[in-house]
Amino acid sequence: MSGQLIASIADGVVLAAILAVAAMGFTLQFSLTNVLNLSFGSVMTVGAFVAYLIAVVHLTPWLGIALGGVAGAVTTVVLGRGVLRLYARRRTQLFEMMMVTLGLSLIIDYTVQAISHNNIYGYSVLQGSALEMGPIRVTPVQVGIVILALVVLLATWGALKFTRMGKALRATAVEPGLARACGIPTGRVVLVTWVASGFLCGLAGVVFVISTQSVDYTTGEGFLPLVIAAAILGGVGNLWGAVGASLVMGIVTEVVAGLGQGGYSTVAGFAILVVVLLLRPGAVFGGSEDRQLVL
Amino acid sequence: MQPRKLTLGAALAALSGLLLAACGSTAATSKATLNVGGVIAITGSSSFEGGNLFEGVYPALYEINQAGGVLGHKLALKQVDTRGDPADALPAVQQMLATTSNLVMVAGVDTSSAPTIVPVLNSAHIPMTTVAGESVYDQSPYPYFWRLFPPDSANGTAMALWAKKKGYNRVAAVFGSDPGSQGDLPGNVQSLKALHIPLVANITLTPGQSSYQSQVNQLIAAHPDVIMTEADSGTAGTFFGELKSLGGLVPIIGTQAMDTPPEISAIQSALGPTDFQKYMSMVISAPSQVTPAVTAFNNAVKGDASQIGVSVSQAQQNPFAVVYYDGMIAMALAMVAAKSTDPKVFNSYMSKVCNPGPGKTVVYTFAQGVKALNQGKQIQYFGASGLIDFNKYHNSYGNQEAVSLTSSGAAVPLGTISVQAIEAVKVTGVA
Amino acid sequence: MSAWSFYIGTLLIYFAVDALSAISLNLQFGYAGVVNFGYIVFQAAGAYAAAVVVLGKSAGPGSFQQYVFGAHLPFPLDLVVATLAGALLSLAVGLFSLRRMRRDYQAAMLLIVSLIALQVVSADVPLFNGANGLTGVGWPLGQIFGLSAPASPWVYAAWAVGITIVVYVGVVWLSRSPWGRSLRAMRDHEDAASAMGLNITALRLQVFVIGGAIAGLSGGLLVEYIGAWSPGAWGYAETFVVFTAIFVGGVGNYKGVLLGTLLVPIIFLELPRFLPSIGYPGLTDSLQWVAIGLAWMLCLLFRPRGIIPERRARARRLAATVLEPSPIKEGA
Amino acid sequence: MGPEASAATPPFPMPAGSAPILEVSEVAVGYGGVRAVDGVSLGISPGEVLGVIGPNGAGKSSLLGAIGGQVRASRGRVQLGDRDVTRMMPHQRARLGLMRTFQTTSEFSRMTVFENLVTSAEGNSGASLAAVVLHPHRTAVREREVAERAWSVLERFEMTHTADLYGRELSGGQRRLVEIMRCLMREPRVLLLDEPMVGVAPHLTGKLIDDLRGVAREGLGILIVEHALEVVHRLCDRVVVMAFGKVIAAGAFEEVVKDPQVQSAYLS
Repeated sequence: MSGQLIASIADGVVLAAILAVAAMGFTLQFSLTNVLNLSFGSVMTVGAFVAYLIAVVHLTPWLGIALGGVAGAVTTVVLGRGVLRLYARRRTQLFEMMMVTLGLSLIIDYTVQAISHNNIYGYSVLQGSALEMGPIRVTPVQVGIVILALVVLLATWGALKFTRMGKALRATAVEPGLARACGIPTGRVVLVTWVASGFLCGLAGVVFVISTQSVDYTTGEGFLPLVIAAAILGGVGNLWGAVGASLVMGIVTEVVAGLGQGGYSTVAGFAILVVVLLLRPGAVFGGSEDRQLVL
Repeated sequence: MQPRKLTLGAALAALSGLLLAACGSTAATSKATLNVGGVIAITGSSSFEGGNLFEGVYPALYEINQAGGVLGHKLALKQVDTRGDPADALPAVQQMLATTSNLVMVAGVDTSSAPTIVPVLNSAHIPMTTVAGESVYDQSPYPYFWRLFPPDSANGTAMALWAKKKGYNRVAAVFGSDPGSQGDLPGNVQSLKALHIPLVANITLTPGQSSYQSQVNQLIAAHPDVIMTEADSGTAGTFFGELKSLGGLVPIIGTQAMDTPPEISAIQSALGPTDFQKYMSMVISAPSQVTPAVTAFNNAVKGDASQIGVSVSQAQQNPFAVVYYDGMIAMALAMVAAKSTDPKVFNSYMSKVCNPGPGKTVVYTFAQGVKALNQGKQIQYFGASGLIDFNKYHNSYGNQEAVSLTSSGAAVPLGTISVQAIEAVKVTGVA
Repeated sequence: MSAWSFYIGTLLIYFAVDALSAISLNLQFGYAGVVNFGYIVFQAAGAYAAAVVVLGKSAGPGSFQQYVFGAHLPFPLDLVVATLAGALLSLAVGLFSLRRMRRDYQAAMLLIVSLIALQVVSADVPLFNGANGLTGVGWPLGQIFGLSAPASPWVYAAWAVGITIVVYVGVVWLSRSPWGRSLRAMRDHEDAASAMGLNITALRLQVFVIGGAIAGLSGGLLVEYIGAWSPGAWGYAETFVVFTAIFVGGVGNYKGVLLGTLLVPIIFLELPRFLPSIGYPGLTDSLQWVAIGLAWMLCLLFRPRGIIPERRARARRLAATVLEPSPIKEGA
Repeated sequence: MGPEASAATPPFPMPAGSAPILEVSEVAVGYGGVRAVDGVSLGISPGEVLGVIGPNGAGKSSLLGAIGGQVRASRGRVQLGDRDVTRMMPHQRARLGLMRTFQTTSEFSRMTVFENLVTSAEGNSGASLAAVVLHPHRTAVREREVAERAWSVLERFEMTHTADLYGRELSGGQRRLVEIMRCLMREPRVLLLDEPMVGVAPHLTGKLIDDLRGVAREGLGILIVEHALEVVHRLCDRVVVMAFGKVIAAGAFEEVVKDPQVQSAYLS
């Protein structure tokens, strides 16, 4: 039985890696703009479909991964700069902005549905035979996903910590007014954030479908609640927190699935969020209502 | 208050549009087109059911219209989307009943909506040919209900019998939690019990998960020698892809529903063509020997390839499509035999034109049937799916067969499970 | 025309059910500012509850359908149970999701609740028969008179509309009462409302539970008419249709909300059935959702308050009973 | 940490002769590692106006939050009259007569001024669903009384012409006034004002100061956080100076502004 447990934990780490890539992108976006972006999942879907199309024309899947990320970045910038700004100019409040992103996600999802004829497309790339280590059985691509997540984590962390733009971003996230007053070009900071988080979003979409081996219009939307939960659980804007929360949620999900309760596995992941919320609301929901929109 | 007036105006305009559309469609002329309602899930999680229907009904309509139609009337399909949800299906069907002139029959009614919709159609005197698998219709009280298809439980039993015949004795059941997939499970599980075949794992897959790795590992740990399965194509693709990557492939027996184009392409893509042929088999309604009916069906699919969303060979392979095709042809022949397009008249002719009997002329195509009827003969339509013999509950189904598919999509018959053997397995009260 | 009569009767019943949803959401969102993105779950709870207490005892595993709490309750206990189910579930969900937190977090929480509930019910067959759902639900009130719901849509419509009118009157009265005023204060500025002596937690929970009770009732009404209920009927997107109806009609104005209900879930969603189908099967449906999304976005951009906006509550009415002559009259 | 912090706090001279209506002792507020308020003690007597001044980030608003209940005090005690309110919710404190305004204007923007006032009144039956449903007659009577009071408050501040305007239709100064009027709907014992002069037109400042003095004379204690020093000078009986979460000086305005510690805090 403990072998099963170890195997489930390993599976959880793989799931957590996918989740972490998305949660990092989400938390980055959220901490700066304060918009709880419900169209994040739809952008993941867009990235995944781009990667699928690359596979259809028989180009290397690596290109698909890169272009999926680029597609995510482009879509996010268009949405952020084009649409959300339009609403920001109309003094749409923070909370209404979330409703706007929800509308966007409906539009994107069902446009993708219309274009994809509501079909599910198989996407089997980079699969190889399994490696066996005791009770753990993983495929090379899963190991690759975990490594990718680590690389993304270190790269993002490094960029935030050591580059000028990273510092500017953190300053703007904490105190946008002050940052602007100090001469930080907040507009450019926001743009860079859209690009970076959008890239991570698209990337997460591709990684997700590499794992599921199929893509359809609900791909990202179904995954989004886990992403939001991980980002909130980890503390908004907290990169390491997002990764830690992803690990907890991934492992719990797979352990519950491993116990034969597949239907309840995702539920268990969310249950953690609820429990934390019940026990220590302050720890998770520190922010106040006065946060302002930064676009 | 300008905006308020504007919107009220818009609302009124919309309403009058509604009424106009209704009036327009009730104006009937002689030899008008007869409408067939395709009441099925076209969108939503059961949207594959719509594909199955179109792949069978459009070729049938093509063949009938090519042969001059029914009593001079052309036939057309009106798609009605149930979204696989009775709450959506009810107004959709009532709208169809209200606005469709010359509605002569309905094909379809997906499994989820059937309990709500079948009584509605029955009381509107609209005959329906359906593949809804619920066992409640094994003894259907509805005279306008016709099923040329085994109930889900029979398919589950046939799978168990096939496993016994192959000598498997560690079975794992892997079923999706969607309504379609859950249909076969109880019959399958109970039959295994009745046949004393141990079920070593019973795994339910919730659709839309990022990975089923834990379930795969659980399955491998149970060391089954065969997997029985049905799940929607996305879920099945993910699960079997992971099963293969993790080196856990054993022979797989799929239900009838796994022999449909989206499922086949998903699993083929997940397993690769070689392993697909090696490991995957399905238990389906036994295709008949190549009779003229089969040729006619194949030709009709080819003739109307533009209407169906999949390749010709995929549609020809689809066990659901062929049944929808047969139902349609049989119903059309019933109209010709009754010399009436009034459902109240021709409904009772369904058994008369299909069931075998002394002195009946066997016909394989619509054109043959019309010709024989015009000569005053009694006919028996022998369908592309084989013999049709309705019992008093308007159910007809025959032997089942295990098949595998070559990489080119051709079926390789592996063995037959007779309907007698299926009925001999006592499975009680399953859906 | 009898087919037409059935169809219109059904639409009227759906209108009544949707109107109940919209009224309830408007109380929660338009008045109290609580964004219940999980609304449909509470309707589903009522529907399942009504179904199992009408269906009778479950025949157990392996049978045609299985469920918990099977019973044969007579009218009006079926609808009472449905209403209570919605209210109790709201209470349970409200207790953890309505704590002091940002409104966007709260909305996201409720959306997540909606998705979880759908997954649990779909996967857990012994609960409410899983993804296949429950069928064969009857109409206890109708059975007293020997009527069945689908066969007598107009009788059922009168019944459903009657209930809706009662709820409408009650909710409008509550909304205009001092309590409704407190809700609006909470909506406009939570911290200030609490600093002015309003117990925000209690108000929010009250409005959530009242809304949930109405949702449960509407679910009970719907399931007794269509006779079946399954996870396919309560996808999370259904909530957004009702929200769109409120946005279009007018947030905070009940007449506007009724108009929105007529325009969005009834006319807009039914109209495409009358149009010739375009493209491949299912394209119309996709485009319809895109249109809902667009309507949603445009409403937020151009008419955030809807076609019939919230009414200004003039002081004159209150003042007239207090001061003669009212200073307002002098000013005006 | 505690003892040093309290030792650094200068003893606060209570006005002789009257018991304090509000007593804050050793209150601390922390946000994830940062101490916004670090062991502050002060008291207000009925009829007294106490000013709290200090540079940006000194913890003035957090202190107000801790007294009003919007922010949780990690340590210390807040006493209103003879009641310990430290663990109470904001609305409970309000019902005991502890009213406050906010740094950013907090009028109910989609309600009329009249409604703004009525909602905040003592005995507003809308605060209780049970009262509204079970006692409609009593509710109607209360509503009438409350409306009467609202009119008298509006008249007192010469704001009756705005009764039917939405909160969001008011000028900045009017919004401030609405907030103060709202507080007075309850006959407060203590009034906490967070920068009430921001956005108020200069020619109205004098009137507002007079009004507030008039309110104080009726026997309630006012604690006011304000940046404009001349306002503090004219309005406050005593002044507390905060920096880095601590009280660094207290006393009459003229005295504290001369304090070198205060001057260096403002200059830094």
